[in-house]
Amino acid sequence: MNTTDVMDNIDVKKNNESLITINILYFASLADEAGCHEEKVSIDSSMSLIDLYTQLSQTHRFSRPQSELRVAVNDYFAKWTDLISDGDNVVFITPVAGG
Amino acid sequence: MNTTDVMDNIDVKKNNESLITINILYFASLADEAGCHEEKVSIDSSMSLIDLYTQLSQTHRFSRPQSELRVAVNDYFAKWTDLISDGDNVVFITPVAGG
Amino acid sequence: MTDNVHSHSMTIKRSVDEVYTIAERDGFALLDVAIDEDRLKKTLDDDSCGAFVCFEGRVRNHNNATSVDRLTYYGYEDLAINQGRAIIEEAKKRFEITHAIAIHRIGALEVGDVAIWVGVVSAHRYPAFDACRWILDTVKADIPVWKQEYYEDDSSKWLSNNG
Amino acid sequence: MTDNVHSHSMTIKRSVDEVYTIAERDGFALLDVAIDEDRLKKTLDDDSCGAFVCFEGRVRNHNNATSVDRLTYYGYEDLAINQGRAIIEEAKKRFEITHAIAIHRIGALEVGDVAIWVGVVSAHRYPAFDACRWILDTVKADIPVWKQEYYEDDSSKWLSNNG
Repeated sequence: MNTTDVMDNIDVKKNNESLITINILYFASLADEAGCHEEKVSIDSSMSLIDLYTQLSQTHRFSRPQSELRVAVNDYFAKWTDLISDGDNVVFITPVAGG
Repeated sequence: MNTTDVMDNIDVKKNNESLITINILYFASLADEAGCHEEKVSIDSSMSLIDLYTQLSQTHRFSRPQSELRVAVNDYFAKWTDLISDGDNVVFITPVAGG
Repeated sequence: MTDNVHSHSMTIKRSVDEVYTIAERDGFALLDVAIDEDRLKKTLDDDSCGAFVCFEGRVRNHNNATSVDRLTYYGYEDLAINQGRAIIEEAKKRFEITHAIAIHRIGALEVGDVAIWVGVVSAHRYPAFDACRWILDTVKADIPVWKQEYYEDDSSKWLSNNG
Repeated sequence: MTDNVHSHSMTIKRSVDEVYTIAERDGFALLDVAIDEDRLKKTLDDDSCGAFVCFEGRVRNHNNATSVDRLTYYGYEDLAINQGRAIIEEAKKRFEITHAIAIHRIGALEVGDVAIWVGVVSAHRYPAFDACRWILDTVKADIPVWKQEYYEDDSSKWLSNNG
């Protein structure tokens, strides 16, 4: 498993009580661009999924805009407005190509 | 093979030169009603397929009116207006039930 | 007597190998033994085709509310083959498909037995679905096959697809 | 490095037997070896069903005008299973069908290999056709599976079903 920690790149509050740690999985072109399949990041618990993707995009230079993606939390598709909780698994889903 | 000859029941002209002999195959309920799978009949060469079915209906008391049937000549579906030739195989097709 | 007048139409004149040869060449045949779906499917293998759609019509244990024990299909083999060839030719004109094969079984069938098999291959998926359904509908409408259902009380009746 | 970041999504965590158990129960699973169509078909046997429709999506030797050598499917297994369960549930609400099963294969596939299999049984034929097509379309739109095509010159690219 190729796990990296990009916490340093995330703009987090200094108050540790609002920090949560989540797990991100990458698939397909996002995995290519991130150079890893999985990473743990610490973020402020109030951060939205859209802001999370924006931040990670800056870190990894993702070429896909957020508008082209879907997001999954804990192995179910989620809304971009859903809240993130400590320990969540978050996955950004680029356009699929099954069948 | 249960072959019967109903020629006696067919209203034929006395002039033998216009007589042709054809072969009739029966399937499904027509075979039940005719009591046979196949019969040879001699008819006037000018007889139409509709008249032929009408005649055979009287002989065998077929319950299906001609309007509910299709007709095949020599193993291809035919039009009711097609002419009959000596040696033809004629089959009246009750509504099918495949599949 | 019923057996006698129908016995010709419960079996085919051709050998099983001839049936599969005709099915491969013309796309349609009648068969009087169990349909070998794998054999038909292999016939349709084509590296240019991304889509394979098949339909199997099986004998149900009921028809409307009536319990069905078994049924017998009867066929007019030579007309069926000629008409089947025309149906498959027409399907290839109507739909963007590479190949299609259909076989109808005749004779005495039990519940669960496959009475008809239709398989279609094409580059893309929608033509395969459309052609498979169209072939099935057209076979049911036009192929000279008749069906007699037998019920638990030993009674039977002739069925028809269009009333 | 490419192999490394994708290796997790080229294989599944579950055993083959677990996959077929999940497929039978929930109607959808991912698999990383050849799909056993006969096993899936047997799972769908039902004496009340007169219609069986199946779709097989096979790797074509071309995509548009480009010659395809092989391709690799990658999947997000746990989301795929959850979303697949929801798709099959929805199909059973929308269509008059008895049961449906779909399996998507992931990993490296050759031309001719089956990437996806969808099977549906129902009492009558049209719901089976409609549901099979709907499940296939919905799986293609919603199941987290990605595809990379490899061409003769060893180049490759990520594909997408919706542009």
